[in-house]
Amino acid sequence: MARVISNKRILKDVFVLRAEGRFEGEMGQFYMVRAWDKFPLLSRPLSIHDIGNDYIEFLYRVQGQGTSILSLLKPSDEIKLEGPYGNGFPLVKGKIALVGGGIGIAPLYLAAKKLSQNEGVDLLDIYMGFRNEAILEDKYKKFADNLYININGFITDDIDFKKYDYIFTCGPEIMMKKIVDMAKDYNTKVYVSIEKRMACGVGACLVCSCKTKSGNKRTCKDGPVFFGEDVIFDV
Amino acid sequence: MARVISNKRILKDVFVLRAEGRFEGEMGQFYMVRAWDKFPLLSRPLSIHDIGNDYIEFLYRVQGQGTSILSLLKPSDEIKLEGPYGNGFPLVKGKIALVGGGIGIAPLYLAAKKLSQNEGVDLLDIYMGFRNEAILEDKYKKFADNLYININGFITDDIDFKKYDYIFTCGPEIMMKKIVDMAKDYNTKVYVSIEKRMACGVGACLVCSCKTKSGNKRTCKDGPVFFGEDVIFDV
Amino acid sequence: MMCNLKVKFKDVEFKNPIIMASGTFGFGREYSEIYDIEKLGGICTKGLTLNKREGNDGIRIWETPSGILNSVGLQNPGVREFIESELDFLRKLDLITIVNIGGATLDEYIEAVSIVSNEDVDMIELNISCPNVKEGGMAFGIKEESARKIVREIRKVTKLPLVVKLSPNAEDIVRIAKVCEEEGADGISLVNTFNAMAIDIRKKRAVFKNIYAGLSGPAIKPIALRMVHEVCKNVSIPVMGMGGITDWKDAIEFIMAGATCIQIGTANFINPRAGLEILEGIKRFMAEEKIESIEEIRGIV
Amino acid sequence: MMCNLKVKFKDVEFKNPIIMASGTFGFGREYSEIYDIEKLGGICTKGLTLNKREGNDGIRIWETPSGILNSVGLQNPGVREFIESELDFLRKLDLITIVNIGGATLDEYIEAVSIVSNEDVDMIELNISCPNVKEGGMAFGIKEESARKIVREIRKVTKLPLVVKLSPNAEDIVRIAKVCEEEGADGISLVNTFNAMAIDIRKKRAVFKNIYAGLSGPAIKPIALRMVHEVCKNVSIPVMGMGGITDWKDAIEFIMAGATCIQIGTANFINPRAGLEILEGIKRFMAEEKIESIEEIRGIV
Ligand SMILES: Cc1cc2nc3c(=O)[nH]c(=O)nc-3n(C[C@H](O)[C@H](O)[C@H](O)COP(=O)(O)OP(=O)(O)OC[C@H]3O[C@@H](n4cnc5c(N)ncnc54)[C@H](O)[C@@H]3O)c2cc1C
Ligand SMILES: Cc1cc2nc3c(=O)[nH]c(=O)nc-3n(C[C@H](O)[C@H](O)[C@H](O)COP(=O)(O)OP(=O)(O)OC[C@H]3O[C@@H](n4cnc5c(N)ncnc54)[C@H](O)[C@@H]3O)c2cc1C
Ligand SMILES: Cc1cc2nc3c(=O)[nH]c(=O)nc-3n(C[C@H](O)[C@H](O)[C@H](O)COP(=O)(O)O)c2cc1C
Ligand SMILES: Cc1cc2nc3c(=O)[nH]c(=O)nc-3n(C[C@H](O)[C@H](O)[C@H](O)COP(=O)(O)O)c2cc1C
Ligand code: FES
Ligand code: FES
Repeated sequence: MARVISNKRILKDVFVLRAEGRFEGEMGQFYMVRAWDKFPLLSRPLSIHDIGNDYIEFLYRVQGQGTSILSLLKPSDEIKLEGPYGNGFPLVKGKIALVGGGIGIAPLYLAAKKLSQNEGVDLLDIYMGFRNEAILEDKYKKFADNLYININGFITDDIDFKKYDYIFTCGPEIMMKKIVDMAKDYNTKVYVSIEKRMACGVGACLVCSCKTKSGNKRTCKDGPVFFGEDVIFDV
Repeated sequence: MARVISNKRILKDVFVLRAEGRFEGEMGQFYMVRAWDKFPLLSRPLSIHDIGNDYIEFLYRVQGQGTSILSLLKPSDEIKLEGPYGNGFPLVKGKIALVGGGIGIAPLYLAAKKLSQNEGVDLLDIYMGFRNEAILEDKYKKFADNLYININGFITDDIDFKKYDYIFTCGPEIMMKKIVDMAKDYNTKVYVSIEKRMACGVGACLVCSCKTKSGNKRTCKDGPVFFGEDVIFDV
Repeated sequence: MMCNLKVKFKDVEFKNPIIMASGTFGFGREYSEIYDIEKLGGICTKGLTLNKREGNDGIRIWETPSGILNSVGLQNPGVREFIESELDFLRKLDLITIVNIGGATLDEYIEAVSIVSNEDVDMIELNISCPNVKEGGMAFGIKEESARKIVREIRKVTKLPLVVKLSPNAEDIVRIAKVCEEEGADGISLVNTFNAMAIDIRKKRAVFKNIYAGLSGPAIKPIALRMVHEVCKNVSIPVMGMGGITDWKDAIEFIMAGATCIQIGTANFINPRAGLEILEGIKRFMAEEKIESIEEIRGIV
Repeated sequence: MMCNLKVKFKDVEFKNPIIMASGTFGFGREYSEIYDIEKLGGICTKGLTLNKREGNDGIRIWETPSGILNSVGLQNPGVREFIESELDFLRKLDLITIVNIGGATLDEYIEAVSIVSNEDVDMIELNISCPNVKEGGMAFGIKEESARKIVREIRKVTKLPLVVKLSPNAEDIVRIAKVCEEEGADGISLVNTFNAMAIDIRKKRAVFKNIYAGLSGPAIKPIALRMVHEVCKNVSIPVMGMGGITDWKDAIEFIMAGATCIQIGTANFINPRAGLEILEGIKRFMAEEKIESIEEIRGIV
């Protein structure tokens, strides 16, 4: 049980929720979140957006029942957080691009923060694609060598693949698939963060299967970060 | 949909909730109350405690799931009220006693208010029995010729039945039954307010049956106020 | 765009497919004080038996997660008193009146249906899923043979459109639906409540005097929807689908599963205007999806 | 007061009656990272088949009011790989290990059970309620005859304590339980998931590739409890009860209905420590009610 410190609306349906406490978690990992008793039944997986000594932050978009309840939370309300779960992004070196589509930018903030602190990272570029409106540009800018924003277009068109050793991406599957496909022509390794419906979140129930070239993997435990070329996308 | 004006805790588990709006309702009638979407499923019946031009008030004790949710409501929160339902107490004249046990005092406040305004009411005494601690004495006192409080005993022992033409009572069945039984020796007419689990609240589903000498009656529609001698008590 | 909400259930025309389920809407009077119930498509009456019944003793309702258990036990005034005191009111409304008939023995059913069949009612819903019915210790709606027998006998005594209401506790709901079709039923309605129970752990006894009671509400919706889908795929007569429908999305699911009409029961207790709001929601959905007639989506899944 | 939580299920001693249900707890590893799972009574493994299975395509989980629909489709590594990679871990724990076996054909079941029976496991749970099993197009657990056949054959190939897991979709769950008893099963567990469905109304198709999926969770509890009660009243072998148990009060209800052990499935997804908290709650209740041994309340209703 944690306490909400703040829950700020930054767009009509996008919020940043900060909760109090000393939490663990690496970039790309997630928590199973709930702020209700038994209804709705399942907890909601949310990536760690940011983490500090005495707080954790989630960036989320209101989607349905669960996130609507979250959006109503006020400071000092209680929230239940189980985690951190999942593997997270690898702590790599070299030239890196982070590519987020829509609310998929959520885990990339902690990734940017961590990578920018990592010795041996020579270049850290951030690409963010949005529909209608950009968010949190200033927040992300401070860790980026270059920040590219695309509104209503294809962020994939803006990427100069040959510049990068690694791309970490999170967003619509169609976007991630395109990045994986496009990167094949270069020596760029792509890591994707996959979203699947989850129940246990810990790897026990097998409802979050992601098809990969080496069979079904558990998105919650073996992922959510997968090596892009291994993933057999649904789209 | 109404707005909560205030929701004051007056004992550990007893609250007075005031909602904004112009509501209808007579003494002894009730509303089906909910402050949630579909979970829990049913609305909760609560007697009208007080009603004014631009507000309605409920006095309730936290019992389980539904009343717990009510207890968390804050000013400006939304609450759904369907009603007024039920028959209510008859507007009688003469010498009257109102007898409440525990949270059963809830409907008697509006009753006291209305009866005290009624010409031809010669005597209006109020009896309230509690466990551990009395509540709202001052509030009730202003409409009473005499206010009798009993803590941890039997309020029924305090009543001088021959003084009254009518007794209106609400509280534990065992108490109401006793009053009905004791009043038989006098010329005192007893009206009891019955509590039964309800679903529709309007008289359509027949889950709230109260056994009476003339067959099953719907507590929500034919009651909740019954002529005491007609009721076949469960206890 | 004008959406056409009319549906034809066998030869009966409903102005829209929304029907209030038996036992949750009384005989319409009470809800008519709350809103204009003539906007609905139809009403199923509270289950009627040949003679008046006082119903069950003890607690009759218990809340469960997203559901309710009820044990009303067919409290009703009997068919004659219904005809005397309630039918006129219903007949004057611009609504299809469906009379729900229950009973304890085959003879009782036959007599009750015969009496109702002389009256001006639109349809009979034969409730063969009532927990108080005894036939070799078994409800008529559990086993194929007893279902066949009762539908056959009832078909002989009524010319009114006859809908048979199935129990989700049936051994094989598809088989029973087919048997009803074979015996001349004009339609099927399902599901009635699931046999279920609750225990009062402090009192160390069952909550209900009858021990078991009937579960309804959103909790059962996924099972009810599956049963409606199975039955619709296997019979040619029209189906009224129900079980946990609380909003227009649920209603559309049942229609897409193949239901011609849908019935709303427990949802009335969540929101007395549930029927109206579901109707409005269906209209909105049809407009958004450019669906002109419900026929376009019925049974699409 | 010391409460005695030990239960004997046939000849198997559990230190307490709390067992994690098949398919919701993997092979115990993941939850063992979260809490001390040796406090529990036992674990049922994920359903195993003779050979590795990848499970179903498409969406595998869908939330419903107070329930979930799942369509995992028995994804598992196969019995041999289980014995190779998972059994050692389980065997080292102070927990009763129950191996859940599924299959598509009778031969598959027989071979899988035979292989497991050579290993040091405490119990077999025979899952005859898996939706992917074919026998004349019917799951083994729906009809009495097919249940009888499989239990009879399995009984011949294993000396391990054998619990048969029943489907709530069974035509007559009491009959099937009796048949299992007659054929030598050492116990019964129930219920598995209810056949159910959901429709994506915008996409105008079923949510699941298989169309139907299995409903579990609090929504089904009142029905599951009734079935457990019915079965307990009609067989003499012990019963493991489950279906929607989410807190200690639910657990006590199942015990009062007659269950010797209880299994916790979906509740693990609401709260990963559900098993522990249920155990603590039962202890508290027993102390409050001055119940020294669970035997005092088992089957009291
Ligand atoms: C590993 C992971 C990390 C995520 N991180 C974020 C994040 O940082 N910010 C953010 O806004 N969203 C994130 N999501 C998506 C987020 O989990 C869903 O938007 C959320 O669960 C929707 O819940 P709801 O009750 O509002 O919607 P509903 O549609 O009412 O949910 C119904 C059910 O479907 C599930 N569900 C619905 N949409 C999704 C989805 N896209 N992914 C997974 N499950 C879904 C819900 O969890 C719930 O079980 C993440 C998803 C995963 C798998
Ligand atoms: C006509 C009428 C008027 C009432 N007026 C008041 C009032 O003014 N103040 C007040 O504090 N209480 C009043 N009650 C009792 C109140 O309705 C219950 O305390 C309340 O419903 C409990 O709900 P819960 O969710 O907190 O408890 P839970 O035990 O979680 O409720 C579970 C279910 O049981 C029903 N239930 C539980 N206890 C009762 C009960 N005593 N009577 C009826 N249904 C019950 C609930 O409505 C719900 O459907 C009245 C009851 C009736 C019938
Ligand atoms: C309180 C109550 C009373 C009911 N009485 C009857 C009845 O008399 N006859 C009948 O056929 N069904 C009866 N039912 C069953 C409903 O008509 C309906 O089949 C069932 O509740 C499932 O639908 P729902 O989930 O929308 O409520 C009753 C249900 C409830 C909740
Ligand atoms: C995701 C999931 C997977 C399951 N897998 C199996 C399985 O492999 N074998 C089995 O016998 N039951 C399986 N079940 C059924 C459960 O063991 C249990 O019988 C059912 O969920 C009802 O209990 P509950 O409501 O506590 O979950 C599974 C249930 C779920 C939710
Ligand atoms: S959510 Fe249970 S295995 Fe991934
Ligand atoms: S609550 Fe429905 S008739 Fe009284």
